[in-house]
Amino acid sequence: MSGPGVGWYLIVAALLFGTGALGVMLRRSPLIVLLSLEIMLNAANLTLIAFARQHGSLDGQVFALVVMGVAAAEVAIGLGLIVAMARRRLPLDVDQASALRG
Amino acid sequence: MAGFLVWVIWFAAAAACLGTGVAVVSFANPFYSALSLIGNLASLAVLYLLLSAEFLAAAQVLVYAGSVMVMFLFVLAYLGGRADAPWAGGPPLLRTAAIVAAVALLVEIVVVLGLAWGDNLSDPAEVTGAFGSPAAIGELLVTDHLLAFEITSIVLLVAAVGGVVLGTTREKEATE
Amino acid sequence: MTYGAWICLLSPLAGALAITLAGERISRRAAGWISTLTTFAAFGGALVAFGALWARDHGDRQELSTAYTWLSVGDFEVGMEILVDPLASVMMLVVSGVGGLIVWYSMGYMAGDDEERRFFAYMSLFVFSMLLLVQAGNFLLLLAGWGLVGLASYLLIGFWHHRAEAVAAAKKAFVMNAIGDATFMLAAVLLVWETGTLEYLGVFEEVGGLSDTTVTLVALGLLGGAVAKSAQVPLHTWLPDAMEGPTPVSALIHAATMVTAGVYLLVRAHPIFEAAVEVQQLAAILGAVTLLVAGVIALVQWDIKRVIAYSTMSQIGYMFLGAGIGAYGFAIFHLLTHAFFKALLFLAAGVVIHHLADEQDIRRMGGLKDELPRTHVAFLIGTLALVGIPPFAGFWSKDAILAATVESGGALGWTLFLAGLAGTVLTGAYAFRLYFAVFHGPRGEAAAAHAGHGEGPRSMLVPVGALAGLSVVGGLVSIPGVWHPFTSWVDETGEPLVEPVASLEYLVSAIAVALGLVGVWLARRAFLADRQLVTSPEAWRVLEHKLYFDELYDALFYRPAEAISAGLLHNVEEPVVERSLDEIGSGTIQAGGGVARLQSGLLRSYAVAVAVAVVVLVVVFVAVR
Amino acid sequence: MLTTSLILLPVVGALLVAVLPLPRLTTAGLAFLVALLEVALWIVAAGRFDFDDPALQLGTSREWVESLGISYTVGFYGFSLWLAGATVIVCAAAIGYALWVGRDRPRAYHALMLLLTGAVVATFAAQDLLLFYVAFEAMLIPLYVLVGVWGGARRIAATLTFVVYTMAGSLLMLASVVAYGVTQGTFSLQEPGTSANTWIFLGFAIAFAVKAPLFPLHGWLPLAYREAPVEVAAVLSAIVSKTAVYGFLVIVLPRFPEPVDDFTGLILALSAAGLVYGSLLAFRAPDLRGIVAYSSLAQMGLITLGLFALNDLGLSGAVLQSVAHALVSTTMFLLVGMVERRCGTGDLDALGGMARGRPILATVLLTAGMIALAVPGSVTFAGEFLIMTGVYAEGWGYSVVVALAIVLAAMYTLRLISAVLHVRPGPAVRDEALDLRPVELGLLLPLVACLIALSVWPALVSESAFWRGTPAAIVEEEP
Repeated sequence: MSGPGVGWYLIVAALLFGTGALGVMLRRSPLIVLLSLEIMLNAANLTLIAFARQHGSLDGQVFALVVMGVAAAEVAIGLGLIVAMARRRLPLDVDQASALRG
Repeated sequence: MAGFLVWVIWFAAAAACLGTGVAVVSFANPFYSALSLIGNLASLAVLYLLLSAEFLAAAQVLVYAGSVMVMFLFVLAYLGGRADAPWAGGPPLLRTAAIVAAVALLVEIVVVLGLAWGDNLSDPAEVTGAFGSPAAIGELLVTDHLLAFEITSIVLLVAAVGGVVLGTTREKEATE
Repeated sequence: MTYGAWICLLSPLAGALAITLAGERISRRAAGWISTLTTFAAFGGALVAFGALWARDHGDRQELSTAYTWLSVGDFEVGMEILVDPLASVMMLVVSGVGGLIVWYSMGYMAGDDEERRFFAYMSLFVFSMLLLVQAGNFLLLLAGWGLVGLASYLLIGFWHHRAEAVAAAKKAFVMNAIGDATFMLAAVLLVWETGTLEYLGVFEEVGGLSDTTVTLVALGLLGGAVAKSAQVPLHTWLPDAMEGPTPVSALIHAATMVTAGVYLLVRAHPIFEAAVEVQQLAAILGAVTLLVAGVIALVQWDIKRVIAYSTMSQIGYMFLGAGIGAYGFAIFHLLTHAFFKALLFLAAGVVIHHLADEQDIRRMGGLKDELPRTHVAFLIGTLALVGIPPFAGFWSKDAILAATVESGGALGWTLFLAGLAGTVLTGAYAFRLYFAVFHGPRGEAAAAHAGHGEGPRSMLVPVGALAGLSVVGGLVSIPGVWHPFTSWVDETGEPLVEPVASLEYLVSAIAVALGLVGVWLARRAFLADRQLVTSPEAWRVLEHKLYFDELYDALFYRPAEAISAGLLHNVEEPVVERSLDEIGSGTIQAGGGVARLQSGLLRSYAVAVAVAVVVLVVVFVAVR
Repeated sequence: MLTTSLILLPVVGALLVAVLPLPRLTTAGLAFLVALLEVALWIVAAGRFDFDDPALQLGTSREWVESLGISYTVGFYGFSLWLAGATVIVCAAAIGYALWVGRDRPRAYHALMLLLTGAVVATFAAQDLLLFYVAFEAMLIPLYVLVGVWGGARRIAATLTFVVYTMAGSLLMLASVVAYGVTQGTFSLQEPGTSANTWIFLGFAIAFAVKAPLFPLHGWLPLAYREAPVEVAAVLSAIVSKTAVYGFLVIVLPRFPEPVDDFTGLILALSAAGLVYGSLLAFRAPDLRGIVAYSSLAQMGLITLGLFALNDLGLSGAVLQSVAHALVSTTMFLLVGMVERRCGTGDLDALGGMARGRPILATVLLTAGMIALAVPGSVTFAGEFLIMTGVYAEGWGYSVVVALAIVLAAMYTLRLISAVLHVRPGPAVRDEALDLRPVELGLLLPLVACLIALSVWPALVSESAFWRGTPAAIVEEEP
């Protein structure tokens, strides 16, 4: 394999993951939190694929595919929740959604 | 030469990937964030290609950048121009703790990678052209990973139904 | 033979059940008849058993009949069994015979009471319990009867449950008896471990092999039960109060039968007491003390029934004396005659009380001799028998006991004898004080108010007459030097330790009768001079307070117990146990509050927490690897 | 199979009661019918039971979690059959009383009562530690709700304290169950094996001591017994406390011989203290429920004395006394409820004089009271005598304490009887307050009849409770 070794990809994935995690931890808009989560998932995917390449086994890629599916599901639910919140005229702010009450 | 070209492509893709990632997190307007994420996904797809995961790269672009992000944009459009909640607030130490935790995670990852670097990561396996092809992945999906595949499909179905339920206006609420 | 005994035992129970279950479906009169007839049926059964026993050879007069195993664990078994032997047969006859007469009398006495049916159910229950007590073939069943008579006594003393004094007296009687039951139970526990059985015959066989300590403890436990049940010092204070019950109850339970159960126990368990001589002597001493204490207190009582109650205590003191020195036959003989004349006295007093519409204060009586001539005669017979004037019943039995004390000899024997003689003087004095106050002199207030009411229904007078007859001739079954079928019959169960010769008995009798007459003369003189027997005001006050026993127990036991209870409630239960709970509760809630602050609902802080946890876990995994 | 049916019948009944949309009265009636069927089923079981056979009978065993050695094993020994019998009778009476009183929300109420019945029966039948634990806990859930929802004014406090105490005990027990099962390799109580681990022993012992309750772990008792609906208080004191007895019998005593040996002195001392303490407090309690509650504390102390006498006499006495106390306590609690319904209060000062014109109430209360104070000749007397005799082996002092407690029992029980029945009517007793109605009598009469029958023949229980060789019977000394 020419070009950068798998380690470089992993470093990119780590940085990406950290960025996403910061977004999840710091942002208050649920939408951006969701987007940051996507970044974290993709960072994980990148790791999976990198290791798949390293070991020459496709299992990692299949895993990444499954993660994609789950991510899609999560987005569907997350967006549904956000829409429901907006409908009830609740503030779109995760800090204010702090009580388990309807 | 080819190696150099790969390095260039890799570098460009990685930089785009990280830049758009930071952009996603830092834009005040979710709309811009969402657009940045599309860029992020696209650049990731390039990295996948470099890792000989052609099918996944295609899926990334089609499924993620195509459908999922379109859904995002629809929702954003539906919600209209809401001002985003600000960055900070909440418990005073939260911000510091978050940054410290993220940095610590990064450091740990690097340390762990470093511990394993020399042994395993230097010498990737030889692969054929069929590696990462739809056919190969498809075969694995319906043989070894059939259960994961089926469960994923059920999860997706449930999520779809859940999304519909969440999105539907109940009559009682509608009259309120 | 035993079927007669079983009939004797069960027919009063059947009567009690029938009255209870029938409730208001039967008339009050019917309830009375059921009770009376079942008691007489028991007497019939007792007669059958007695006859069958009589017909047997000497030495073979003992039969155990087991219906089923009442309680058993492993090898330890207690049967539902009755023992028919001479002693038991005598007791059966006394209980069912005298009991029958008294229940019959009650039909007249209680007529018109609100809850007559309940009364008769209780009476039948009592007769059953008493028969169980005397027929039981082992100590546990004896204890069962022992407790059930206590229960019946409680129910009957408190029969007029709207009167606070009656209820208090009933409770007192029950609790004091419960103390006796408890010591009795402890004795039984010891017997189980030491002899492996509770059956009389089995226990008596083993007694010889037991250590002195064990035997003494067992005997003490049994004596505790006997003292409580028979109202002997120091557990005697319940008996005078028990006079709150209806008069037939006093006659049946607190004179003729239940209170003499202690004597029965002393005789029944005589092998144990003989093995623990000190305890047997203690019983005799307690009897002597009681007969003196009760005698002096009786001198100052104003309540007609209380005087008789104290005389009961005193007479049982004589029985304890007799049983304590080993004159078992005489003790039981006195029990028999006492049952006759004391029941007679109570029932005659009942006629007086009934006539005067529940007036019991002798200061308001007087001059009833002409108003109630037949009762007067009956009461006089009873009083003479009580004092021990020949030829009435009490004379034969009491003097026999006194002679036996002399025969037993030693310092103890002579002391007991002197106490008995002193008791004779006292008996003559208080008995005739009562007799004169009620029947002689000018008419009292109450007597005047109720003049011309008649003596009462026949159902009351016939039993009184029958008992009067028995009080006259009842003592003739044992005449020293002539014949003694009764005592020799009882001696088959309990071989006496002392047997005075006839000449000694004659001598003692002469002294006792003379002293009794001295007492009568004292009473007569005081009555004619219109003054009391006790003239010193200080002595009067002490006696009026019954030698301060109640006050003493109140200060020694009741109030400390109450104080301890209250102390535990206010100092342990409330502040420690219940509060500790509050502390635990509020502590939990506070701790929960602390944890809840972490659980703020802030999604982002959760995310941070997850991140931190991941950091920590990775460190841990790396370090562990 | 029969045992399983005994467990499942009330559970299925509970589901039916909860689900079927029946009218109030029919719902309660259905629950009562199920409870009666349960009694009938128990009678069938007792009929099939061979009282001369020391082995586990009517048993069923199924693998549950094979890899962990957990099984569904149920069945009865002599003593557990009697305890189960007391359970079904008491529960039937309690459900009948609830039907008569007409508790609110009958579907939920009766479903919970039936569930409780099933759980208690399951506890008495369980022959696997984990199954025992599950049943033991399942019993608590309905109790929490019953006390917390249908209780008196301070029901929340009562429930809270009850939860705190019992949960603490339960968690200790869970830890012990797991530790014992893992070290032994099986959770089955049918497998032989003992443990010498003091900590595991203590976990069990404390859990049972809380449940019984034993002095000084009885902090939940006064409030729970006062605030619970009377029939729930009856079930609580009558049979829930007896699950602790069962736990001692099948787990603590046979499985931990050495720790039991070490702790016998302490437990006996605490039991004796509790016996006197409960009796003294009952003597001072200002209300009916207080007296009955503290007397239950005293009785549990007495039963534990019997258990830790560690001989045939004491153990059989404890079982006999458990059965007798279950019946007596239920009768007393139901009577208290009936009096409270008539007078609106259980304060002794406000009561009195109820005997006049109410002969049935007076007779039943007197009978039950006399059996409660162990009048000689009654079944409770037989039980106390056996315990007293058994515990003598551990020290004569204990026998003396039991004797003292008999006197105290007479004092507090007579106080209760007199306060209700005697002297003049109290301020809360109105003339209209009726005698016992036929239905109430119908509920009490079977209980009293059982008591009297057992008084006539206590050997029925005492001689069939144990045999040598039964896992629970520890026979050391014989008189």
